[in-house]
Amino acid sequence: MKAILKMLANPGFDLERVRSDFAYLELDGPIIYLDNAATTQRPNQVIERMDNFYRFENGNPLRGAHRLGTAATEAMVKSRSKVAQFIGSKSEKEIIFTRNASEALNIVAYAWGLNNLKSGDQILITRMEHHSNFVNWQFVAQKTGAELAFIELTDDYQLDMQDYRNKISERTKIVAFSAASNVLGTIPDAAAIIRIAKEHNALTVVDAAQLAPHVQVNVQKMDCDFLAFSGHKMLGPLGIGVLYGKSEILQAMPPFLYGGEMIEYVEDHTSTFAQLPYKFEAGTQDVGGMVGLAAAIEYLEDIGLEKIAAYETALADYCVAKLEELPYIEIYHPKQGAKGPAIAFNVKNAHPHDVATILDYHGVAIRAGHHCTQPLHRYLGQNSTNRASFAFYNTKKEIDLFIEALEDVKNVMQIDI
Amino acid sequence: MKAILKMLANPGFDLERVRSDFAYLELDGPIIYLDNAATTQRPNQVIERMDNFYRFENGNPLRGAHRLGTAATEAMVKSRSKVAQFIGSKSEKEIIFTRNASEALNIVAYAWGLNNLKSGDQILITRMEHHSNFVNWQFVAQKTGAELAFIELTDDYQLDMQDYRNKISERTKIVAFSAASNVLGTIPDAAAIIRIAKEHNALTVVDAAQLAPHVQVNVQKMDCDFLAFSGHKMLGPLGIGVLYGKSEILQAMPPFLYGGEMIEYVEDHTSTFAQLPYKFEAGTQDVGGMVGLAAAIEYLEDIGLEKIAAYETALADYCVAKLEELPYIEIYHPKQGAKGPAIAFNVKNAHPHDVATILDYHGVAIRAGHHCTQPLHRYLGQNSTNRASFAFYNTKKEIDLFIEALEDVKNVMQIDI
Amino acid sequence: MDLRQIYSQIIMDNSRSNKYRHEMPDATATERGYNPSCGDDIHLSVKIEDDLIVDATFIGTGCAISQASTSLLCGLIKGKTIKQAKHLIETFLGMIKGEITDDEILEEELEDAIAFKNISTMPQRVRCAVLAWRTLDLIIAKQTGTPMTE
Amino acid sequence: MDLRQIYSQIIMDNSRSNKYRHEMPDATATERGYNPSCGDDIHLSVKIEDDLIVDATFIGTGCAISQASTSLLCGLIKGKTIKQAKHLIETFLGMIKGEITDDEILEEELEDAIAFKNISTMPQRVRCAVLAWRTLDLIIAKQTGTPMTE
Ligand SMILES: Cc1ncc(COP(=O)(O)O)c(C=O)c1O
Ligand SMILES: Cc1ncc(COP(=O)(O)O)c(C=O)c1O
Repeated sequence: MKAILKMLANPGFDLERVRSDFAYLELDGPIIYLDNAATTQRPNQVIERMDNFYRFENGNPLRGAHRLGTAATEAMVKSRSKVAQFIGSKSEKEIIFTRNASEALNIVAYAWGLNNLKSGDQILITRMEHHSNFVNWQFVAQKTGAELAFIELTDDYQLDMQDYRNKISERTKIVAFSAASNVLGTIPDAAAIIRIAKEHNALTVVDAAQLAPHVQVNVQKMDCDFLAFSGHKMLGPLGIGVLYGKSEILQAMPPFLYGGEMIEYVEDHTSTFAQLPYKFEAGTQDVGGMVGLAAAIEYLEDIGLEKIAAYETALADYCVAKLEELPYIEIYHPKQGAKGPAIAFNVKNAHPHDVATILDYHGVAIRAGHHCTQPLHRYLGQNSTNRASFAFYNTKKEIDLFIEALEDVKNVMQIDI
Repeated sequence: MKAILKMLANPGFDLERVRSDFAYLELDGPIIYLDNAATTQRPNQVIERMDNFYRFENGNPLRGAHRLGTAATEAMVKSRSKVAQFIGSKSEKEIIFTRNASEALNIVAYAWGLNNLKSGDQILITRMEHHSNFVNWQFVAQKTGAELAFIELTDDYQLDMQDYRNKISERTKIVAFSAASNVLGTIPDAAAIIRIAKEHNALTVVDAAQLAPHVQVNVQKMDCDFLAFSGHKMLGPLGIGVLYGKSEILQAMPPFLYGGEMIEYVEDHTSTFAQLPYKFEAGTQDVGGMVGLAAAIEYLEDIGLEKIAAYETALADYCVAKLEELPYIEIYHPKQGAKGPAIAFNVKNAHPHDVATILDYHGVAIRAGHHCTQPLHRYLGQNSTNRASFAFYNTKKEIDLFIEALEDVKNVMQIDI
Repeated sequence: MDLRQIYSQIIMDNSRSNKYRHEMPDATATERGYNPSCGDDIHLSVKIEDDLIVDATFIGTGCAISQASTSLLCGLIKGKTIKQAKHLIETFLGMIKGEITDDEILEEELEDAIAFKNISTMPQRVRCAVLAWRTLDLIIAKQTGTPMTE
Repeated sequence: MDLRQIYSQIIMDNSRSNKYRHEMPDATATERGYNPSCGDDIHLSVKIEDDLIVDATFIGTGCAISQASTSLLCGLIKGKTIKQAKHLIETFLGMIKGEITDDEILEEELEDAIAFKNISTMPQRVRCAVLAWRTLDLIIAKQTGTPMTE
C-alpha cells in the first residue's frame, strides 16, 4: 500500500496540468468520471487538432488536385504513420482505419473468416470476450459450419491456459482473444497465447480495445496476425478505430466494403482493387477522426505510456484495496497477474443500476450492466455488474469520494451487512 | 441570363454573413473552393457543436448509467430525429448511421442483396453510378449469380428512360440509381424510376449523396425502399453517413456488422438482435459525427433548402454559360432537365490533372480524375475529366476568377484553339 | 431532487416484497419484458376470466425500480377489468411522460404507484419504471387487439 | 515557385513528342504503369540484348508531366546498360525526393530530365513524374532480381 500511495502522490507527470486539459472537469456539479473503459474523455489538444483540420486542411483526401485535397491527404498519411509507429507495425500498409474496434473485428470475420473456414475447423475464443469479438465469430461459425469453442477462466478470473492447451488442436484455425478484459481487468499473456497458436498453425486476432489505452502495444513483438482497437477509448474521437493485419494476410484477403478509393480498374462486370491499406477503406474516410486519434497518441506519448500504466495500476490497486474493506461489496477482479484499470463489482442485495443511479447522484460516473459480455456474466452468475474504470487523469481523491458515495448506496438501498 | 445574374446578386440570404462562417476563406492566399461535390467545407457552427459535445456531453451512448452517458444518448437520439425529419422519414427506426454513403450502400448489398438474390435475377443500375453504387453490386452479382445490367444515357447526358423500360422486367429485383450524378450533374426523375420499379415489384435504392446537399429529399414522397447519403458532402463532418430503409424491409434483413449494442441476448452459440435502428449499428457509434450532421442540417434549414437550390442552380448555369463561350472547353452536362451544381468539362488537348494543377496555382480548387465513375468515363470516351462543383457559399466573382484562370491554362499548356 | 424521492420507502418495500413474486401455473397469459441495456428481466403472468383480471404475478430480476413497479402493478390490476387496466396503463405512462401531473387524480388511480412520479427526472431509469406496464400492455394488445399505448 | 518552372518548355515539348511513343513488336519486356487516382496509364516497352537496353518506347495517356517524363526516360536509357539505367532511376528518384540536389550531377546524369526537379514542391504531382521510372524499375527487378528502389 505504501508504494501505491507514493505513486498516487507522485505519478511522475504533472497531474494538475493534465487535468486542466479536460473540459468536463470544469462542468458545474463536478463529475468523477470512472467510466473510462466505456469511452475516455478527450483533452483539448485532440479537439483543437480536429478543429484545425476542419477549418484549414479540409478537402477530400486521396482525390485532391488542389492544395486542400493535398492537405487532407497529408493529414491522413501522417496519422497513419503515427498509428503504425505507435503499435510497432512494420508498415503503414498494415494499418486500416475503421469506425471502431467492432468494425475491425468484423472485417476479420467477413473477409478472412468466411473465406477461409469450413466445417470441421475450430474457432477458439475466450469466455471473457466482448460481444464484438464474440457475436462476429458466432456468425462465421453459423455460415461456415466451423465450431466455436471457448477458453474458460480460472477461479482467479484469469484465462485458463491449461484449458487453452487442452482445447487447441490442428483443427483450430483461429484464436481470437481480448488482450485486456473490459470487465475483469484481466490481462492474459498474449505472447504465450500467440506462441501456442502458432505451434498449431492457427492465426491470432487480438482485441486490444482495452489494452492499447494503457500498455504499449507492439505487434511485431507480439507477433499477432490481426489486432483491433478503438480511438475513443484512448482519448481519440468517436468514429475511428484501427485494424492491424500482417500485410501478407491482408493481401490475400478479398476486400470487404466496396466503393470509391478502394478500386484500381472498374470494368462493367469485374474490378481490380487498390493496394493496401486502401483496399479496405471504401468511400471517403474520416480524416478528422484520424488526426484526432494521432493527436491522442501524441498526448499519451508526451506523458509516456509507462508512466500512465504505472499510475493507472496504482489507482486500480488502491481502489481494489478500498473496496475490499467494504463487507457489502463483491469484487470480480484477479488477485494475481497483470491487470488493467477496470474493476467489476457488485453491492450485495442491490441491483447495479440502482447503485449507478445513486453514485451518479453523488457525481460519480460508473457503468452498470453486462458491459457487452453476457456470456462472461452468465459465467459469473450475475445478470449484471458495476464497473469502475480509470484513466491517468483520475485521482486518489476521486476514488475516496467514490468509496464514500458507496456508503450512501448502502444507506439508500437499506443494506444491512 | 438576366434572371441568373439577378439571383447571383440577390440570393435571398445574407451571402457575406454565410461566408464569414467558413474558416477556410480566411486562409492566406485565398482559395476558391469549387470541389464541393467531393466534400464541402464546414461552417463554424458545425465544428463548435462537435466541440461542445466532446467537451461537455461526452460519454458512451446507450450504455450510460450516469449523466454524461445520458447526455451522449440524448445527443444521439436528437440527431437521429433531426435526420429523420430532414428526409421526411416516418420514424427514427428507419435511420441508420453509417460511416459514409459507401458503407450505407454496402449494407444494402450485403444484408439485403446477398440474402435475397439468386441466379436468374437482375440487378439494374445506371451508367452514371459512382463506384460506391456499382462495385458493391458487381460483388453481389458475382456471389449470387444475379445479372448486373445498366441503364444507358441519352445524348444529352440524361438517363435514358426508354432504355430503362426496355430493360426492366419481372427478373429485375432491385433498381439502384444515383439521384444526382456527381460528374454530369444530371438529376433523373427519381419518382418515375421508382414508380416503374414498383410496377415490376423491384426494390429501389437511391444514392442521394449528391442530391441531399442541394434539394429537399422526402423519402415518403419518393417512396424509395433505401436511400443513402454522406454528411461530409452537406457541411457535416467526415465519418458520418446515413442509410434510410423502410422499416418492414430493414426488419426482415439479418444484421450486417456484429458486436456491442446491436444484440439483445447472447448465448454461447446463438444470439438475438436489437430493435431497429440499433440492429445495424455495431459497437460504439460516432455521436460526435451525428451531432455535427444534425448541426449541418440545421444550418442548411436556417438558410432554407429552396433558396440554396435556386442559388446553386444559378451558379452552375452561369458557369456553364461562361464555359460555353470558351472554344477550347468541352462540357459534359445536360442541356435539358433538372441538374445539380456539378459540371464536368475538359480543356481540349490538356490533361485534366495539368488543368487542375494550374488552376490550383491560381487558388482555384477543382477536381480532376475519373471521380469514381470509370464506367461513365469510358462511355464519355474520356480517361478523366475536370469537375467544378458549387455550394451556396460560392460567388459569381469566384466563377469569374475561375474562368480567368482557365485562360492561363490555355497559355501554360500552349493550346492554340 | 432528493435521492429519497426516487428510492422512497414505498419503492424499497415493494422492490423486496414477495407478495406477487411467484409463478402462476394456471395463467391465461404470460409475457416476458426485458431491458437489454440494463438486464431488467420479468415474466408477467395474468389470469383473465371473461373480462376480469382475477390474478397477476411475476417472476424476474432487476433493479429496485423495475421490481417495485412490477409488484405494484400486480397489486393494482388484480380484480380490475381489462378496460380498467388499460386505463391504468395510460395513466401511469402519462404520469411518467409528465403529461398527467394532477396528484389527486394520480393518487386516486395509481395509489402507491404515484411513487414513480419523479422518475421522469431520470431519463435513464424511465425504462425500468415502465417495463411491467409495457409488458401488460402487450398482453392486453394480444388478447383484445387494442393498439398499444404510445 | 512559378508555374513555368513546372510546365517548362522542355516538359511541354516532350509531353507532345511522338519520338518514343509507339508500340515495339519485338520488345523483350513490357510493363503497365498506372496511377489509379488520376488515370495516368502507360505501357513501357524495352528491348534488352545481353545487358544493353537497345530500345525503349511507350504508349499511353496521361498528364503532361507523366508523358514528358516517360518520353525523356526512353531517350535517356536507350543505349545504356541495365546497371546504368538502374543508376539513373536512383538519381531521378533521389532528385524528386530532394535527396540529390547538386545541379551539376543531376544535369550530367539526367540531362533534360532535370526539368522535373521542381516537382517535389507539388506533392500531388510526384506520382505522375515518377510513374515511368517506377515502371522501368519493375522491369529491371523482374529481369535481374535487383530489389526495387524505395
Ligand atoms: C454520387 C455519389 N455516390 C456515392 C458517393 C460516395 O460517398 P462517400 O465517399 O462519402 O461514401 C459519392 C461521393 O464520393 C457520390 O458522389
Ligand atoms: C474489450 C473490448 N472489445 C471491443 C470493444 C468494442 O469497441 P467499440 O465499441 O469501440 O467498437 C470494447 C468496448 O466497448 C471492449 O471493451
